[in-house]
This record gives sequence, structure tokens and C-alpha cells, in this order.
Amino acid sequence: MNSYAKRLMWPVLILVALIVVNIAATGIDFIIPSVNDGRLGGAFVNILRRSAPLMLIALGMTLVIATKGIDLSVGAVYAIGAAIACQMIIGQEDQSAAGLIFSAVALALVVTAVIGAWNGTMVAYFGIQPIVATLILMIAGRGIAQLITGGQIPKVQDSSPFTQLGRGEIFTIPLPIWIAALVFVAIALLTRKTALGLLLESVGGNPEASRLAGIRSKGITVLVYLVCGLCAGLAGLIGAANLGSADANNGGLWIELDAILAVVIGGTALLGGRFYLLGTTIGVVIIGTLEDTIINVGLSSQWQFTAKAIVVFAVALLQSPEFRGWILKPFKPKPEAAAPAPAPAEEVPAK
Amino acid sequence: MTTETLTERPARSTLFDGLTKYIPIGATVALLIVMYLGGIANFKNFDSAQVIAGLFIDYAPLLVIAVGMTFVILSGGIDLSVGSVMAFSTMACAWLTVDAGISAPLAMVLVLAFGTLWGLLIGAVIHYFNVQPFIATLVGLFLFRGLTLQISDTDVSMREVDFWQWGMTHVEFGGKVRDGGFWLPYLSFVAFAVVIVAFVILHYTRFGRGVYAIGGSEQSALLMGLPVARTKIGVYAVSGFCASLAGVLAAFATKSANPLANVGAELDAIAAVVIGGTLLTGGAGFVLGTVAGVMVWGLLNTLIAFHGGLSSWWARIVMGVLLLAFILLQRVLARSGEKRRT
Amino acid sequence: MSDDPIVQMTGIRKDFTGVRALDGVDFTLRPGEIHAVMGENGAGKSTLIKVLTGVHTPDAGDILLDGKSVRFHSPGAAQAAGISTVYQEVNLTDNLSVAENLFAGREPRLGPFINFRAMRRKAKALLDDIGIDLNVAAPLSSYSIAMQQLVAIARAVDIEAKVLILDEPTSSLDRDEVAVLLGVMRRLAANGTAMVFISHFLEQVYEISDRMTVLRNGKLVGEWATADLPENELIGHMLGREAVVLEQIERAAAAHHVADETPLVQAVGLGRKGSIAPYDLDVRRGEVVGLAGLLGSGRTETIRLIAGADRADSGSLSFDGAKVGGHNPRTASARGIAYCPENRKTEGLVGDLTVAENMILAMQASRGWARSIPVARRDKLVAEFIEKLDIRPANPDMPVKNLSGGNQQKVLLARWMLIEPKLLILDEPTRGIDVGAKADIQKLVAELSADGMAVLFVSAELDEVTRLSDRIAVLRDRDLIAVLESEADMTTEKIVDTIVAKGGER
Amino acid sequence: GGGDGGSDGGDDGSLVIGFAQVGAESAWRTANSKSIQDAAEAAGHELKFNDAQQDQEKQIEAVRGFINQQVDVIVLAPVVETGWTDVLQEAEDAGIPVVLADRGVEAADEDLYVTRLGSDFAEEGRKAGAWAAETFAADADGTRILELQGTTGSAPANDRKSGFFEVLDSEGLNYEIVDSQSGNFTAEEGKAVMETFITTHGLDGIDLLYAHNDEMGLGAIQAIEEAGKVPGKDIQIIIVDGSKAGFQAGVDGKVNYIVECNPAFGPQLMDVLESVVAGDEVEKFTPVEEGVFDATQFEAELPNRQF
Ligand SMILES: Nc1ncnc2c1ncn2[C@@H]1O[C@H](COP(=O)(O)OP(=O)(O)OP(=O)(O)O)[C@@H](O)[C@H]1O
Ligand SMILES: Nc1ncnc2c1ncn2[C@@H]1O[C@H](COP(=O)(O)OP(=O)(O)OP(=O)(O)O)[C@@H](O)[C@H]1O
Ligand SMILES: [Mg+2]
Ligand SMILES: [Mg+2]
Repeated sequence: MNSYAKRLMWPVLILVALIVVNIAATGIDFIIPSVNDGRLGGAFVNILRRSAPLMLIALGMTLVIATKGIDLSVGAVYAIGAAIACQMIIGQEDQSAAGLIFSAVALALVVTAVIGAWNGTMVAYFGIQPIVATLILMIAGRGIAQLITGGQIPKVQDSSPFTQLGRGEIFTIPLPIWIAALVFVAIALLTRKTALGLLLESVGGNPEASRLAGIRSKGITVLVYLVCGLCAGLAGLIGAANLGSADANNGGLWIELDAILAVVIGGTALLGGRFYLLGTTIGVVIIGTLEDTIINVGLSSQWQFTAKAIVVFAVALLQSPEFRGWILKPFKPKPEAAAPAPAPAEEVPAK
Repeated sequence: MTTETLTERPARSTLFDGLTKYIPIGATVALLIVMYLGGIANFKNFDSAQVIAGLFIDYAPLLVIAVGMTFVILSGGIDLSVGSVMAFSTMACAWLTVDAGISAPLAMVLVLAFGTLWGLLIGAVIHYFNVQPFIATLVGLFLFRGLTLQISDTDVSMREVDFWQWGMTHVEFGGKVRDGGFWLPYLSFVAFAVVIVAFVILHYTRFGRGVYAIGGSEQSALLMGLPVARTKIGVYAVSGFCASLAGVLAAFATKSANPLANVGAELDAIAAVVIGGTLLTGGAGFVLGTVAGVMVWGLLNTLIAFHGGLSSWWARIVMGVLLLAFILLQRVLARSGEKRRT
Repeated sequence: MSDDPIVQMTGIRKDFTGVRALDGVDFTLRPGEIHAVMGENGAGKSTLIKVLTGVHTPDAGDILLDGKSVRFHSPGAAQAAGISTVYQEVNLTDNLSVAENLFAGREPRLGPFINFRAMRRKAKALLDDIGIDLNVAAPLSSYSIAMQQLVAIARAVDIEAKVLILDEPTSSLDRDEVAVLLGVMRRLAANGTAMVFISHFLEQVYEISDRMTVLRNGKLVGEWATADLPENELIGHMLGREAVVLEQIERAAAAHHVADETPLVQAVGLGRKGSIAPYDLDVRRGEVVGLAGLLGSGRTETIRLIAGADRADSGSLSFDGAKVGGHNPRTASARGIAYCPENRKTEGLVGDLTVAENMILAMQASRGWARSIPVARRDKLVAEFIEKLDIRPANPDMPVKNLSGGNQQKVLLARWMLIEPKLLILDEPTRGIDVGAKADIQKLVAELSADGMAVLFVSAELDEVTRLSDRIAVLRDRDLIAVLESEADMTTEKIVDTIVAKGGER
Repeated sequence: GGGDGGSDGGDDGSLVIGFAQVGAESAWRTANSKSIQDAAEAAGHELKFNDAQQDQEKQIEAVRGFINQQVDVIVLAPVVETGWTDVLQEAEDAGIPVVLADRGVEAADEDLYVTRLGSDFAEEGRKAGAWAAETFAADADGTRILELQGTTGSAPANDRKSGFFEVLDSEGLNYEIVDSQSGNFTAEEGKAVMETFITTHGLDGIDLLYAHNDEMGLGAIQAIEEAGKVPGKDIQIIIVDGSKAGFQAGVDGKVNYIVECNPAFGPQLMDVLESVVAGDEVEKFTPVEEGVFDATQFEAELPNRQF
């Protein structure tokens, strides 16, 4: 637990630093939620709400990465989920029918789960490298989404309850935040209260040893990609509901990179094994806050990428014990006179 | 001393003895040929020699970054910054020669040096600070896209600088295209040269063999006393150099710089390397496989272009399906060749 | 012989998170001597070597090489200064060819380019010289661990260093190869090379070494001339208690199995093309069946088929009276077949997981992911087995990769004992394990079989096989050639004779 | 260029046309592709369509592909303005005429294409600017403007921005750019950026929102509504493009001014191509008919919208 806290320390510090910068730029209102029209608002709450889709995808991605995998197709799956739901709803006269909305959501989730399972099957049963297996759907997926929408951007009537998924609130808290929190809790329970987490880490840490220990590693791999696909689909639904429309080409564009980034900022290694759901959450909030920070401190949009690079670099370096040792060396009392140069990777056992 | 000599034969099937490592690339090349023949059978003018030559014109920059990527992947790493570094390099060429008025050859050298330096830097961060390559280079992806946009948020023309004409100056082989000949610009030869040099370095120098050793097991390479630090940093320097060289080639190819160029090029490069039979886990693969991978990538696009009847979305879907078919076939061929434990 | 020491280490301390691996250790190596470093698993032997050769940086202490203070930052630097090392785990890159592994980093060159022809020629010559015949152009991965170990030794020897360090070089080797190695070491010693030798095989240590340094729990116990330290005293120093009697493992010799009872395991014509010829083998309840053979003879392949790790392509297998279909590790473990593979690093343990997690892995797998083992129950089981097998450090939350080799092996054993299998398959379970632990494991095997568990046991040490087994299957060239049953046949000589005789028949 | 190439045209005058499209990045673009594909089919020509996914390299490759296929005429909708010299030269050497659709190329390459048919983004910006200058001329305390730019670095974003402010400056409007950020031409980011604008600057005292396309504008409208304000009233809104959804918002009173950018120039393009191949003289630039619409015209125009 202690090492867990240590792992989270640096991302949390970065997040706090970002929040402080924002408060300095725009005042304390940034962090304090306000209620208007029975709905929680305010800059920070908005960030959380907008981060919900990324959060969902990053959670799924965390599990995939724990198995030594990666899923590049989530952005395309996001678009497919959004496209299915919107296209189905606009096809009907009464866009407010509960049955219609329910079946649109259900269909979108089933299809995205199947896509996830397909990715998992390619990885587990056909032995294709995850980055390649999911690259296929990354390329084809947006095509599929466009095929569903016929290249148009289907617009759901603002009155349709479907949009509540992205705009509504329960007990004044925006629905996307509820959904993200629920999925977080569900995945946390699923992995930590059952043995799934252990088995996942085992499969990611050493697939062959796991197989010989009798673990259904292929089944677990498929399950994990399925969950990741489902999360991406759900994220697409929230995104589509928020806008009331589905943009097959641009919806969730490059979200896979942000999701991977969030996972890694949160302390999960891309080499598989240990995973940290809470860390991922912090990673997501950092990324969400960062985008607002650029606007709040008044930088032009050309700065978006540069600022992101700087923050990611800072997190990556701060998380590295070697870097901390190197930077702190002048301040540490050294027992020996002859201080050795930073001997790299030395006490890190083989991968 | 002993009287008996200890003998052990490798357990693998004798037919493929020693050839197993060539199976993935063999499968790639075989499928490449099948694809090409399929194109000829179905499309008019597909048999023109210029169709193949065209691959080495349009994909010369991709080939160069894919070669750099091969080094990185062979060592067990990954470099996501290449697309952005490439765009940045093209933009820097334009900026230095058009705005700053520096002589073009000097600008080119500066850009190449900068790309290499960036590779050294990020390699050092990865090695000494043990930062995951994916993240360290993702920083590069964002950083250089940002810097490129900060230099200019519009496209810039370099046509006034004569030096940039050199790359597209071309050589004809076997007469005009109409007469069954084909032509290649100088920049294609630069790409060929990069491939040859990379091949020689990877297979015939200590640095190259060290790359394979580290990809096999970094820990072992360290314990064997190999210069791990130098090699690991070296591969990122190679990749940085290749990315900036690709940027320079792009400058030659279009004589213009566009801040949004090459978005996603890193994925194309990774795909080409992996299709060419290199394992992402490192230690196994060939630079010639990468050439085949780039050709597969290009030929798939060419096939779709020749078909011409696909809408935007069907083109993407067909591309995905072709890629899938390719990878599955490659898998099947490779599996039946290998005799491994289940 | 003992002029000025060539290596002198004083007051070496090395801390890992939570463990003090070395605590004020002194070590002196003189030119031309063979110096054994002795100690239990986890005593700090490998760490001492790694501190000397720049893998780890010591937290305190001095290292003198040829009287000059040194501190290496990488194994490469140590190698350049004349210290050549074979580390404990085989540390070569198996994607490269044998020749490349032998010469990595010092390839013969023509100008800047590697001269592959010269390299292969030199590799061939080098291996010939120490009596190994391999295809030097084949990838190292196509050879067995034992051969890989020999290649690593050949590489280290060829570097022609002042100091040669061998950390458990003989753990996977059988007699002939050990003889080869000891011969090479004598020759080098005669040429003045100083050597550090680490091994858990006491007879080898006594045969070859001039001097011993004994460590216990990271502390120096003392240094003796080998001739002055009888074996039982050495064991006493290593274990910190009076020498235990190791020889006699009481076998409640398979008296209790009834002849006509159906065997637990019945393999008929079981085989797999390219790895093991079809064989028949029975294992009864409460019986220990040993597998003997030279390295590469196919012992591992034989048991992998029974364990479900590989799919057989001929023959049939019955277990517990029922025919086994769709065999894989998961169904095997559900039937009560436990398999401890020989390569614990790549096939056995999940390095990043903790000791406790590794232990419960098989049990958890058999329960499925939905029913996790309650924390209290898990902690109790883990604590119980840590104590029973004397795993040190007794910290269930330590990543298993940080344990010493012997303790890792015990964790693997504990994993399978937890599921209370009917058949326990052990592939080289005592490889790299200290005398005390080895005796513990052997005793454990004897006890388990006495309780009615069937055991399939592979070991490169014929003594161990003969001592433990009720019956012995002998393999040669991936073919099961004989099963020795009678009490009189259970001798090392008989096994060797069987192998040689069958070889002659051809 | 000239009309002497393209020996493959059928006897009946039907053409093989290679069309290198930018991508499918927006509803506008898809409508444009569809219009051209439909028009080619109606005219009995064979259209080879290529989607470059907003990548110039892919587009250059596509043009080379068309040259290799020896099509009769190439239609190019360039992603960026520069960098076309060589490939256009190759087309000319192969005797294949090139017609630009939508966006243009740099002036120095003028000789290498026959004609350009399309919109003028800077002009669109100027149209928007002209309306703004007129509408807010009486605004004494200065006009406070928010801008939602298109994809940073893209031609429409650059031109719509420069055209707009060029007119504001020349008309001497007293204005202040409160903030200007990229919404990448998408509703998603348009909405997100607008939300942040609102939390950072508030909406009080903001007079005008200028969105470089419909999608971003529609996203921003939602953000404004969710913040409890009335778009079109509390803040005036200009959008460019003029899709159905955009006009619908106009009819609902949420948009004040629409600058049209017309994608449906397929039939017009076919006429141009036919005359080019026939060797007729054509103008160097053929503008696509595009209008501007204010609140009084939305209702009447809505049924005419094709995308
Ligand atoms: N990288 C590491 N991190 C943490 N602890 C370590 C590490 N390496 C070794 N240790 C610990 O240091 C102690 C000494 O280990 P070492 O490998 O030197 O033992 P050894 O004497 O070589 O044992 P064996 O005979 O089993 O090889 C052990 O307690 C081990 O758990
Ligand atoms: N993964 C593998 N792929 C291909 N061949 C292998 C593999 N593992 C082992 N072999 C080969 O199979 C043969 C038999 O090896 P095996 O390990 O079964 O022998 P063994 O009798 O168990 O000897 P050892 O003492 O080395 O364990 C060896 O020649 C080895 O090269
Ligand atoms: Mg050891
Ligand atoms: Mg074996």
C-alpha cells in the first residue's frame, strides 16, 4: 500500500501544480463547484465531465496494458459506438421513445463489445502482436463508422432523452461523471475483489508461466479486450449524447494516445504486469486539466502540443527514481567521496 | 582432458534448419508478389514499371523513417516521435532557407544534426532515467508538432531556393514511361543508400549486432559486457537522424513545408516494420523486411487507388481487410514453417 | 602461490530495499588460485560477484584490483579490466547465433566490419578445444540450457582474463560436462588465472578449489584452505548449525502399492514428432519415478506431454483410470497434475508478482477468477508454506524476482503443493539449490510420496535420482529406452551402462 | 496544360476522371465528394476517386497513380497550397490536364493547371467580417469577440481568420479579440473550448462568436445553452459553411449570420472538365456560387440545403 501511495505521489503533485496554476490565472472559482439550474458546474467540474469518455477508455486500456497488450482501435470503436446509436435514433419518428433509446444504446454496446472480443481473439488465438491486431481496426473502424452514418453527421433532436447521457445530471452531478465513476468502481471491484486482477497481472507478467500454472490466459486476454471495446463504445455514447450527434471521422480522434498516456502517467508500465486504476484516473484528470490550463493562462492554440509535451516530460522524469537520484545528488550528503556517475538500469532486473 | 566430444543437434526440423528466422520475411515477399500479380490481372496499366518505381518515389521518406524505426524496434524500444520530427525538419528547412536566408546545404546539415541530437537526448533519457520509450518519444511527438506550428501555422514554399530542386531531378531507365521505361528521382537513391547502409550496419558491425543482442535481452547484454548505454542511445540517434533525413527528403519532394504533414507517420512506419517480420519485442527482424513492409503498405494503397471506385469509407475498410488478410496469411505461413511447442 | 592478492574486497555492504544482502564482507583472491565462495541460497554469493563486477554499486567498502582501488560502473568495464564472469542465470542472448554469443562485443573484424567467417572458424576452434561440437551458426535458442551454459563458460574462458568468475556454472551440467569444465579450470589455473567458483555441489568444490570463503546471511563467516575444512564443518559454517545427515532419505519403499491396482498415470505410445519418440510409462500412487538421461535426451519433453504443457501427437494417456482428452495445463491441474518446469525464470514464476501471489496462482487458477481466495485464508496458507519450506526472507509481499534462486524454487514448489495434487511433476527441482534446501526438497518428495502422491522426478544428478526413485526411466536421444525396476538396478552405474549399451546397439 | 492527352476517352465522349479528394473530414467534404461522384455518373464519365485523409503525401501519390493509369483528366482538391510543382509538371509531361477543385495552389504554379473551380476562403472570411463590421458599427464600448478556429495550420482556418480581421481592421471597427482557440472543425472540441471560454471569461459583455465552420458553431451553441444563456441573443453568432443543421439552428434563432461554402459543385465541375478535354478556352478561376444569409433568409433557404 505504501509503495502504491508513493507511485501516485508524483502524478498527484503534478495535478496539484496544474490546479494551482489555473487558480492563479483565473481565481479560486476554478476549483470551487457552483450550482446553476440544479446542475453542478464550474471549471473543474466541467473538466471532470468532459474527461469522462477519456476516463472510460483509459480504464479499459489499463487492463489491456496490464496484459502486455495495447489497443489502438479505441478511437475508431468510440466512433462506431456513437454512429450506431445516433443513426438508429434518427431513423425513427419519435426520437424520445424509451424503448428506442434503450435498444440503440444496447446495440451500440453489443457491437463494440464484439469488436473488442475480436481484437482479443486476434491477439490471444491468432498470436498477432497487439499493436498490429488493433491497428487493423484503427484503420478500418472509422470506415465502418462512416459507412454506418453514410458519411453524414447524424443529429439527434435535442429533446431526445438520449442526450441526457451526456448532458443530464442526477443529484446535480453530471451523468457522465456518474457513469465514469460507476465504471471505475465496477472495474476496481471486478479486478480487486475477484481474482481477475491477479490473473491479469500474472498473464501480463509472464504469459507462459501463467499458462503452465493453469490460468486460462487466452480467455482472460479476450475478456480484457472485450471490456476495453465496451468502455470505448460507452465513451462514444457519452460523447455522442453530449453533442447530440456522431462525427464518424473526428469523434475520439487520437484518443488512444491520450488514453495510453493517462495509463502510463498513472504508473502502469507498458511492459505489462502491475496496473493502477487510481493512477490512471489521475492521469486522465491531468490531461483534461492541461487542455484548459492552456486557455486559462492565455496561450495560443499553437501551444497545445508544446505544453502537453512539457507536462508529460515532467511527469515521466519525476516518476523515474534514477532522475530523482541524479537531480537530488548535489543536495544529498554522500558517505563516500568518489560519487559514481549514474549507473543506469543497474539494479533493475531483466524485463 | 576428455576423450568424448559433446554433440548436440538443434532440435528444430532439419528442412528449415537455420532458415526459421527468414520465414516471416519470406512470407511477406511471397504475398507481395501475389498482390502485385493480382493488381496486374485486374487493372489496366498496373504492369507499367513506373507503378513499382512510384512506390520508391512516394514512399521514400516513409522507407527512411521505417529503417530508423527498425533499429529502435530491434533493440526492443519504440519511437513515436518520428512523424513530428519529420514534419519539424521539413519546416526547419523552409524556415532556415526562406526566412533566415541560410544557405540550403548548411540548413540541411543543421537539420540532420538537430534530429540526431534529439535522438541522442531522448535515448539518454530512456536509458539513464529508465523512462519508458513509448512515453519519452510520445513527448517528442507532441513537442515537435507544437514547435512546427510555432514556426509557422501555414504551409511555406521553398521553391525559390534552387538547392531543393536537386531531389526531384530524375534519371530515366529504359526510355520513357510510355515505352515501358521508368524514372526515379535522386531522392529515391538516397533512400536506397539509407537501406544499404542500415543493412551493413545492422549485420556487419558491432553496433548492429549489439542492437540485436539488446533486443534479445538487455540484462544479458549488460552482463556480457556489451556497451548497452552507447547502443541504446545510438538507436534513437539513428532513428532521429532518419526522421530528420525523411523530413529533408520531403522538402526535396515537395519544396514546401506544411505544419500538419506526416500526422500518424509513426504508425505507418511501425506497421511497415512489423509487416516486414520484425518482432515488436525486439531482437528479431531484418531491415530488408522493412523494405518489403513499406512496399506492402504502398502496394495496398496503390491497389485501392487503381480500383478508384471506393468511397472514403470503403477504401478504409478494404485497406483494413487487406491488411488483416495479409497478416493472417503471413501468420499461417510462418506457423507452418516453424516447429515450435504449442 | 599466494603473492600479492589480485582482488581484495573489504567491508563490502550492499542494501536492497528491505534486505541487507552483504554486510561488511571481506574477500581476497590470489593469483592462480581457485577460490570457492560458499553459502546457503540467499547468503549473498551472487551479490558479492555482482558488486565486484560493476552490476551493483556497493553501499560501502573498498575494492582493490592489483592493489589499485577500482569501482566499475558496468560489467563491460570490469571485463575490460580483466575480470571475466559467468553469472548465475545463463546470460546470453538466445536470438543470436552461438558464434555471435561467444564473440559479442569482441568480434573479429575486417576494417570496421565483422568477419563472420573468421568468427565462425574461431568459435568452432574454441568449442573444439573444450570438447563441444555444435553448429556455431545456429541460434543459441536451439540448444538446451546446459549447452547454453557451456557456451557461456566458453565465452568467459576465451576472454583470457586475469580473473575468471564462475557463479554456479555446473548447475545444469551432467558428469561429462562437469569433467570437461574442471579440466579447463585446472589448465587455466596452471597458467596463473585466478578463479572464483561458486557451486552447491560439494564434491566439485572439494575436487577443484584451493581455498574457500563462507558467507551466511550476507555476513562473512571466514576463509579457509580447502584442505583444512572437512565437509561437515563446512556445512556447519554454511548453515550455522550442526551438520545434518543428508545421505539417508528414508524411502518407505513403494511397499504400499498393490501390483494389480491400476496405475495413476498410464501413457501408451505417447509421443510428439520432433521432440520425443512414442513411449509407454506408468506411474502408481505413492511412487517416485525418476527420469535419467544425458542432457538433451528428452526428459523434459517426456514429462511435458504428461503435464499437458505440450500436445502429444500420438498415443494415449490415462489418468486416474480415465482417458485424458483435450489435455492442457489447466485441465491437467484440475485433474490433480502439478508441473514445476525446469526454467523457473521463464516458465515458472511471474517475477513482478509477490511471493504470496506466486504461491496461490495455481490454486486461484483452478478456482477460476470469480472466486478469489479469502485474504485470511490466503495469508494463512502462505505463511504456513513459507515456514514449511523455510523460504527466506520470510516476507510474503516481496517481489519474487528479488529472491535468490533457491528460494524461488521453493516458492514454485509451494505453489503446486497448495493444490494438493495427485501427481507432482518436478523438472530439475534441486538445480542451483544449497545442500540444506536440497535435502529439504528431497525429504519433502519422500514424504509426499509416502502420503500417497505420485511423483515424476527429473534430475541431472544421477545420485539424486537413484536415491529418491522407486523406478527409473532411462532416456537416450529423445527415446525412452528402458525402465529400471529392481532394487539392484537402482545404481548410477547401471543407468550409465544402460545408456551406453543402447547406444552401442545402433 | 492542354486537352491533347487522354487517349482512353470512349468514342461517345465519356471520360476517365481521376479525382484526388482531401479526405472525408467533415460533412461538407462528404457532400462535396458525393456531389462530384453523382455528377460524374449522371454525365456518364468514369470517376476514379481517391481519399487522401488530409495528407498531402497521399494526395501526391494519388495524382502519380492517376498519371500511371493514364486517365483523361485529373481533378485535384489540394490539402495545402504549396508543394505541387513537380507532380503537376509530371501530369503535364504525360499530357494529362489538371483541374483544381475547392482549394487552390500557390500562384507560381498557375501554368501547371488549367482552371480552378471553388470557394475563396479569404472571401468567406471577408463576408463574415463585413457583416460584423456593419452590425457592430454602433457598438460604442468596443466589440468583444470570441473566435473558434478550424484546425490550426489548415488553409480554411488561416484564410477565414485573416479575411475576417482584414475587413474589421479596414472598416475601423473598435474590437477586441477576447480569446481565439482551435476547435479543430469538430463539434466535440468546439463545445469543449466554448465551455472553457465561458468559465474563463464568462459570457457577459461578449458580443460575437465567430466559428470557422458549422460543426464548431453548433457545439458552441450547446455550451452556451447549457451555461443558461441564449445563443443568437446574449451573444451573436456567425458560422461558415451552411449545412442543414446550421440553417436549422438559424431558423431556431440561435445563429445570426451564415456564410455559405457550397460543396455541391459537381455538375458545374463536369461542364468545366468536358470543355477542358475538348480543348476549349476556360477561365483560370471559376467561382462556385455562394451566398450569405442573415436571419431573414434562413427559413426560405433551409429546404434548398443539400447536406
Ligand atoms: N535485485 C535485488 N533486489 C532485492 N533483493 C535482492 C536483489 N538481488 C538479490 N537480493 C537479495 O539479496 C540476498 C542475496 O542474494 P544472492 O542472489 O546474492 O544469493 P546467493 O547466495 O547467490 O543465493 P543462491 O545460492 O540461491 O544463488 C537475497 O536475500 C536476495 O533476496
Ligand atoms: N523450446 C524449444 N524449442 C526447440 N527445441 C527445444 C526447446 N527446448 C528444448 N529443445 C531441444 O530439445 C532437446 C531435448 O531437450 P530437453 O530439455 O528435453 O532435454 P532434457 O533431457 O530435459 O535435458 P536437460 O538436462 O537439458 O533438461 C534438446 O536438444 C533441446 O535443444
Ligand atoms: Mg546466486
Ligand atoms: Mg530438461
